[in-house]
Amino acid sequence: MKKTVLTLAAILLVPSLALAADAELSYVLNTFSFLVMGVLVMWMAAGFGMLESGLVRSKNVATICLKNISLFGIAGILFYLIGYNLMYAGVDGGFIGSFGLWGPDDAAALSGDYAAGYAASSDWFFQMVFCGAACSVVSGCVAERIKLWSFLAFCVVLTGIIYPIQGSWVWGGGWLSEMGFTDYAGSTLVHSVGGWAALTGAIILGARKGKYGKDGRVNPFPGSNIPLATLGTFILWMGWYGFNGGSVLALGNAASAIEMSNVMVNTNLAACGGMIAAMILVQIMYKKVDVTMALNGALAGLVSITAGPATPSLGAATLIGAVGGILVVLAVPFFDKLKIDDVVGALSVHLVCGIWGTLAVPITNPEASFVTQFTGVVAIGAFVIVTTSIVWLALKYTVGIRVSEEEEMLGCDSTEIGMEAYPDFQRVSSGRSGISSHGVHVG
Amino acid sequence: MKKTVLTLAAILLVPSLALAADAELSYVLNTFSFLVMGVLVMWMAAGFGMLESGLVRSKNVATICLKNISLFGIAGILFYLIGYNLMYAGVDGGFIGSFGLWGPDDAAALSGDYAAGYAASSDWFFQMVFCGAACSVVSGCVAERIKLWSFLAFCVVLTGIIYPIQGSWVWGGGWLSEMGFTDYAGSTLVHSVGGWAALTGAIILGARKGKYGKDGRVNPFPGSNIPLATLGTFILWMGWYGFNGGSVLALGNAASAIEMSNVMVNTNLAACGGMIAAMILVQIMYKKVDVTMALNGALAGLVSITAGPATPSLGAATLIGAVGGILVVLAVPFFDKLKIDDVVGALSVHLVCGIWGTLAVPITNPEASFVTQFTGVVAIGAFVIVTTSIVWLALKYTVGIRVSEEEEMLGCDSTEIGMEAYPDFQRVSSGRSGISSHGVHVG
Amino acid sequence: MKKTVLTLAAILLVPSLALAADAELSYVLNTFSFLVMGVLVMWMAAGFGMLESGLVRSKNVATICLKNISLFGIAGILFYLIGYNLMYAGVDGGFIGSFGLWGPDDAAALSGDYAAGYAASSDWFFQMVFCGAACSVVSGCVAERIKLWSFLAFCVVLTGIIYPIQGSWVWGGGWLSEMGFTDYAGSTLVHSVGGWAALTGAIILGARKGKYGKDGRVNPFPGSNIPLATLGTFILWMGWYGFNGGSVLALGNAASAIEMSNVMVNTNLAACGGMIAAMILVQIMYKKVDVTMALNGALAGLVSITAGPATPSLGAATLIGAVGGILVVLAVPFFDKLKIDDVVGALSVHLVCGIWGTLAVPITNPEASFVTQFTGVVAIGAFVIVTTSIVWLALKYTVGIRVSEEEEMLGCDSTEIGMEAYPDFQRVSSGRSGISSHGVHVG
Amino acid sequence: MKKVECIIKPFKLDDVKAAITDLGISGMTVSEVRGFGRQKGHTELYRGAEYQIDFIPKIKIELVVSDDQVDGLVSAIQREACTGRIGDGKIFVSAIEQSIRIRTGESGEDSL
Amino acid sequence: MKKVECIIKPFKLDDVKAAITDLGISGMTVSEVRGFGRQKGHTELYRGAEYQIDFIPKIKIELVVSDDQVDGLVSAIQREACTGRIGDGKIFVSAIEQSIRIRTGESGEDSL
Amino acid sequence: MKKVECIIKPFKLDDVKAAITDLGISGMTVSEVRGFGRQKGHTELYRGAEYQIDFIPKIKIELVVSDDQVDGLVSAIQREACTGRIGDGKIFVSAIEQSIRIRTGESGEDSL
Ligand SMILES: Nc1ncnc2c1ncn2[C@@H]1O[C@H](COP(=O)(O)OP(=O)(O)O)[C@@H](O)[C@H]1O
Ligand SMILES: Nc1ncnc2c1ncn2[C@@H]1O[C@H](COP(=O)(O)OP(=O)(O)O)[C@@H](O)[C@H]1O
Ligand SMILES: Nc1ncnc2c1ncn2[C@@H]1O[C@H](COP(=O)(O)OP(=O)(O)O)[C@@H](O)[C@H]1O
Repeated sequence: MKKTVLTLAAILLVPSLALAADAELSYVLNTFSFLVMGVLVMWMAAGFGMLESGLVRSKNVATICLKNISLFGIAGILFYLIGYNLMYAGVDGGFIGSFGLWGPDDAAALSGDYAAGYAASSDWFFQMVFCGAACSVVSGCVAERIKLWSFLAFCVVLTGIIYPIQGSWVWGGGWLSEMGFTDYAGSTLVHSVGGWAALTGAIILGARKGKYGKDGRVNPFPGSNIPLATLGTFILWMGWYGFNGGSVLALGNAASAIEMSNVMVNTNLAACGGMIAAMILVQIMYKKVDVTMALNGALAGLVSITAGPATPSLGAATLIGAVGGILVVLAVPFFDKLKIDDVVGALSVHLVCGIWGTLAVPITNPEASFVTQFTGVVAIGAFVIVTTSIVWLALKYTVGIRVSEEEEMLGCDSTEIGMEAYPDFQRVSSGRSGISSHGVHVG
Repeated sequence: MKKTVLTLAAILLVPSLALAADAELSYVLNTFSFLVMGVLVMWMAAGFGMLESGLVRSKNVATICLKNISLFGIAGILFYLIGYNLMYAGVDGGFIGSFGLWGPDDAAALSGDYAAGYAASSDWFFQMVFCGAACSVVSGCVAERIKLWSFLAFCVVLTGIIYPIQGSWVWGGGWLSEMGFTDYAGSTLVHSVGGWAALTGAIILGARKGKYGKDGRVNPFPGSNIPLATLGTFILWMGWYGFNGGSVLALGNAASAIEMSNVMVNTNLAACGGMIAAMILVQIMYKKVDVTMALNGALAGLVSITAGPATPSLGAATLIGAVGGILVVLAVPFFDKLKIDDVVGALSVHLVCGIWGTLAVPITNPEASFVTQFTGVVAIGAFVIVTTSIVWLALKYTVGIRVSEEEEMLGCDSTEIGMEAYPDFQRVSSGRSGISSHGVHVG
Repeated sequence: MKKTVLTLAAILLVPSLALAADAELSYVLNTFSFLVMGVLVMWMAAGFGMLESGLVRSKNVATICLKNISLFGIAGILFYLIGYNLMYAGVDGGFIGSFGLWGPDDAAALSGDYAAGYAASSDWFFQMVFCGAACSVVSGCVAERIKLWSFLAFCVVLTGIIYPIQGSWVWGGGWLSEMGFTDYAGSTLVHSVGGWAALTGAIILGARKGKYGKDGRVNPFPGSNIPLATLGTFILWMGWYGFNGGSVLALGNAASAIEMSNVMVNTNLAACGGMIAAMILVQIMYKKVDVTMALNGALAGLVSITAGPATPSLGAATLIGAVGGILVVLAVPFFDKLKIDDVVGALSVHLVCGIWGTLAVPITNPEASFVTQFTGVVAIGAFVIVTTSIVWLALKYTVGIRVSEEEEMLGCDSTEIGMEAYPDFQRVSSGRSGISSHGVHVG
Repeated sequence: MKKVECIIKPFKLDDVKAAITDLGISGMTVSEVRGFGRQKGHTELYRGAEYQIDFIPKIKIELVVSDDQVDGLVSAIQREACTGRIGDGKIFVSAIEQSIRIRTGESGEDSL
Repeated sequence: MKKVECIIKPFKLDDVKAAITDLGISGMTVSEVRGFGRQKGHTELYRGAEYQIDFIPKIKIELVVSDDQVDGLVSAIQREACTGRIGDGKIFVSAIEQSIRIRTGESGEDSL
Repeated sequence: MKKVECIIKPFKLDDVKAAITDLGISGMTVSEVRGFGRQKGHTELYRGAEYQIDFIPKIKIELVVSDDQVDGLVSAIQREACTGRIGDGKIFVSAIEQSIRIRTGESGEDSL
């Protein structure tokens, strides 16, 4: 990632009056691209928040709102305190960066040397918002039963240490990047990482009370607000243009502008492909189109293309996304079979499609090798599974990670934060099965 | 549209070192403008989704959410498969472009020739998001009674064939543009087209059960979520800056930056004028301010200015919008008189004001002639009325377009997609009249 | 503010071919920055709308939606009719600008002289959206009891006269700026101004019926939709990048791009600091984390950094925000003690933190003096308190500003605008105390 | 006095209300209930799991009337609420010993 | 034992509850209902069509008490819920044959 | 015929419903209510002010059954709804004079 930019900066340095002029404006454009695209990525935090608020039951909505906004605050502070330097400072080929507060240094640029290519803070901003995304993936999966402060404590470690270390291996110029592992905008580095962390969390926490009936039946806990979930998906889709488009890491010359355009078009088509494929499959399998599956399908397409949005043709991008959409429709019931309770489908979307997207890169990118991609997926997966399991278990056996059964029954909103999300509205009580609309499983 | 850019590109090609430098960065800026503004236009799809989710009854909310997000997916894929080339490839003065998948070709720019003016994909992206908007207009008007898959099938034809063909007549450089017809950002090409398609759909579908009482009284079916409708309007307002601002189609020189600024300011003031005018009129007519009319008024102003946002003064723009706001307040009850059931006021906003805006161009733009504008409105109207009627009728007599009376009573959410939008909340049942708050018409 | 840009423009004017080329593209970039950042600031109007919709009771939601969108329309029109010139035209050192409609003049730039630095309309757009923000602050504070049209009338005066006059003192190059008073993006000029206007309004209006029990107890009126309030906060956070980032007022050279990057990073960290500090304090004080306090905390951090986001280090910015977050948690109950009924915490966030932020500037900005900052806060505070009190009282003793007790009981939605925000849902009636969840105060 | 309590299909509310007012009965109290009975709910689908809704939305109307009004009222409700399809609901009649109009304090049949 | 059932204006709930507890009655069950009667609802406006709300939100309170408590309770409710304006609501009294406290299985007046 | 009315904890609904259907009783009507009693609500916090929720969500089930079914039904409900913790609720029994099935017009016990 960095490297790309350095070479780019090199190009910009050809000493010629006109090009010197160029160099400064290129620097400005690179910087502005980081800022604008970074704002779009920040916006994804709201997208996750709305998606999750829409997919949890009304008794847990205020809590999920609080988690989603506070984790973004934690990500910002931690990435400043440790994260950024751990990920980018002096990794050169190794396994970890260095410790220390981060601060911008633009002295060179201010004295007319634009080799850096962009303002330091603009890059920090763009990297920071990515870091937040990984946490957002976790919050949805472990919702409705995890303790607020234990979750936030987990986010501190994830954003401050776990995410940056594995990130250093690739984007920090560490061993995996040396090996040739490529992950354009983070199918693995962001989404799978969030997914693995969510997986260990979901397993260690256990399923929500009543989710899995004794006779192995699955009791659906319908999401309480479908338009919010839809809004969240639209926001994520919008933010993803910045997530992938900004990952060109440059806008200072025609080549990067062209690449950014192709990346954004492919990102969009992958989302289209994922959503339409999911809708068709769910219609065939269940004779009805589950909205939440269509939403997951769009996100699946987006995650799938994220590892390599620059190389595929429009058609290939659509298909890569479509495969993601199909995977998600199959993965959701699969995780339920394993009794791994994923409230919003985060595992199916971010973990499964994150892996798929990373492995799919060689299909359209000759420079990538399947073996290396596979190595990266496994290495990062193993690292995150181990480290996050340690953190979850440490929390479990100290402060505890799960609310009491009664608190879970009453909902985290009134017990954990003492407030209702929708106090003015008559709720339809659910029986123990927790199914808002009192369904009983059939067939 | 294209033509503008080509000339612009020409200007950029004056061969001089500094200007060569210029040319590349102009190319970058033109491209970036398409991308950023395109993202704002994509965001309008979410705006339509929220507006419509807020204005339908709670039993149809999940379905409208699904329609709004899936139609955007369809637009993306169809515009890639056929739409774009049908609209822009080799129309030269004619009535239609050519068939074939679209793919970017930026070889020239990569080899230092920036005559194209912008990256191919950035233009495709910007045109694609416009295409989606036309469908969004339809979905709101025919909501609460149309079959999901029939609606989506209609979207396929609209975005793949009908929209591109009429678009080719003007933006593709076809016969209407030769004639001098001008529609800056699509009052006619996007909004009226959606409006005409919605009109034929609403007529062929018929009104929602119970909407029009025997004694000619109108039974209001209040929208279920006003803040969502307001959010949707804010989103559309925001997106419109990109819709009109991006339609400058360039940002590579001072002239285009100035034009973009004026366009955005005029766009904003037209929205202000439309909303305030609608509020005042509705207060005078009904002694109360109907929020949904204020929202429609803002949108009316936006649609009205869209055909010519570059030429009016700030004052003129405000007035053009204000007229739109007045038209909408009068048009809504008018369509009800005709028993044409428009759930969200799409006809009043997009069709009526789309026509008004197109005809209003000559007022401030000396280059436009009223006769030509009128010709364009009629030609495109006739084309869309005929083609969409054929599609609606074909669907009606094959797969059917309308849900059964019982399904309509229960709501499309549980019958069409088997899910409730707000399962945790106690609904207030409505009587047959469908009026959520059990009102009976007075006066 | 202007002045900054003029000097900048001066720099840009070094007559040299390459730099001339530069000058035009710098002009384009300055303009584009105003437009993009301005769109983000406009988006804050939606943020205020959602935040307030989420924090009022369900019976007043439609009304607050209407107020929030219509005040933005009023701001646009009034800023065009009088505001802009009153704020920026020929203030030079004085206390007020001149009257007259505003219109863009870009003749110079169109003839190749880019001294202006940016397109006139882009600047107008950016200033206009700021003006709307001040009103949004007021609407939340006086919600649930003020008459719709009286509120809108107040907005006319605030956006057309009061805001521009005090604005002219600083950003218009008036006496306070001469004195050296500095307020980068408006902690005082926008937020405190809104806060003072809200304060006089809240006092003159009086508290909502039943808010303060006879025995001095405070009856909470829980907000009706926490996810909407959260969404509103996310939107405001996002918009604030434009609010502060755009206030660099330039993007035409590396120096301004660097400054913009630092400003956005500091803005983000201040929000993080404010939110986390508020969460920790509220947990300590009440043993539970009130979501709405976390949201207010984030906004408090944003308001606090707004007066000087360019000079602090990342750490300093975080702390400045954190102090804001603490102030808010203490200020909310304080205003309740004074029986000043602030529905959404606007006084605590915008007034208190606006003052804090302005006074905090000298801590990191050697050019600012505490005394001058203090003078500015007092001068503007006094001016706004006096003028807004006059307007509120004038309205009170003519058309009246408060709805009748019965209307307040039934809610403004059905009585003021004749519509319910959520008509399909069974509401849980509240007793006279108005507490949706029928709580009685304890402890 | 008697209390006539009926559980009907929601979309029948307006018709039943009209029929009741036609009888000159001036007051009633309505509430949202969910019913379980012979009528089976439709199945819904959520994230790959199907389930059946077994409580169906119904409307409950309560009326307190004088003894002589009961028969007319019962048959009017039965007539209007009937679709002939399963799930039409029930009418139950019970005794009311006393009735007071809060506003005036009137009691007995005058209070209705 | 008797069941005392009252329909009141929602904003009167807290006062009525206070009055009831003052009588030493320890339990009640409240539900949201909509009432139709002499009181006419306000008119609303939606997209150019006006209509009248004829079902007005009310609160229903149900209390089961011993026979000797009825009169005091009824008059307390009547006093507290009364505004003198139309729509104040009704109080109905009926007989309860048996009452059981689920937690303990106690029955009769001990269960209240 | 008798009306058996019970107020239970919401999460007990499914169990109670199962127990009732096991008795071969084919119909019931459920509604959302809020209860006030010995059980105290939890405290909530809003913007610096704490307050207690004193009306607690409960479910009310109404069943009309033939006289001979009452005892079995009451004990089944009591058994299933009981957690032994305060707030489990009540069961009330009262007389129903007449019952009609709207769909068929059948009356008396056949209508149940
Ligand atoms: N024994 C009963 N007690 C109370 N309510 C009942 C009883 N039986 C039926 N109901 C109510 O009547 C409604 C309709 O009854 P159902 O058996 O479904 O159809 P039908 O009355 O046409 O046979 C049920 O949904 C329920 O609300
Ligand atoms: N006959 C009745 N049976 C049941 N409820 C009634 C009856 N009459 C009135 N009510 C209830 O009492 C409420 C108030 O009655 P209304 O006639 O409006 O005013 P008032 O009781 O002051 O004359 C109504 O909204 C309705 O809920
Ligand atoms: N006298 C009463 N009349 C009507 N409902 C009652 C009465 N007493 C209690 N209830 C209902 O029963 C519920 C449980 O009663 P409570 O006193 O809290 O616990 P318990 O029944 O275990 O003593 C209350 O929430 C209320 O809904």
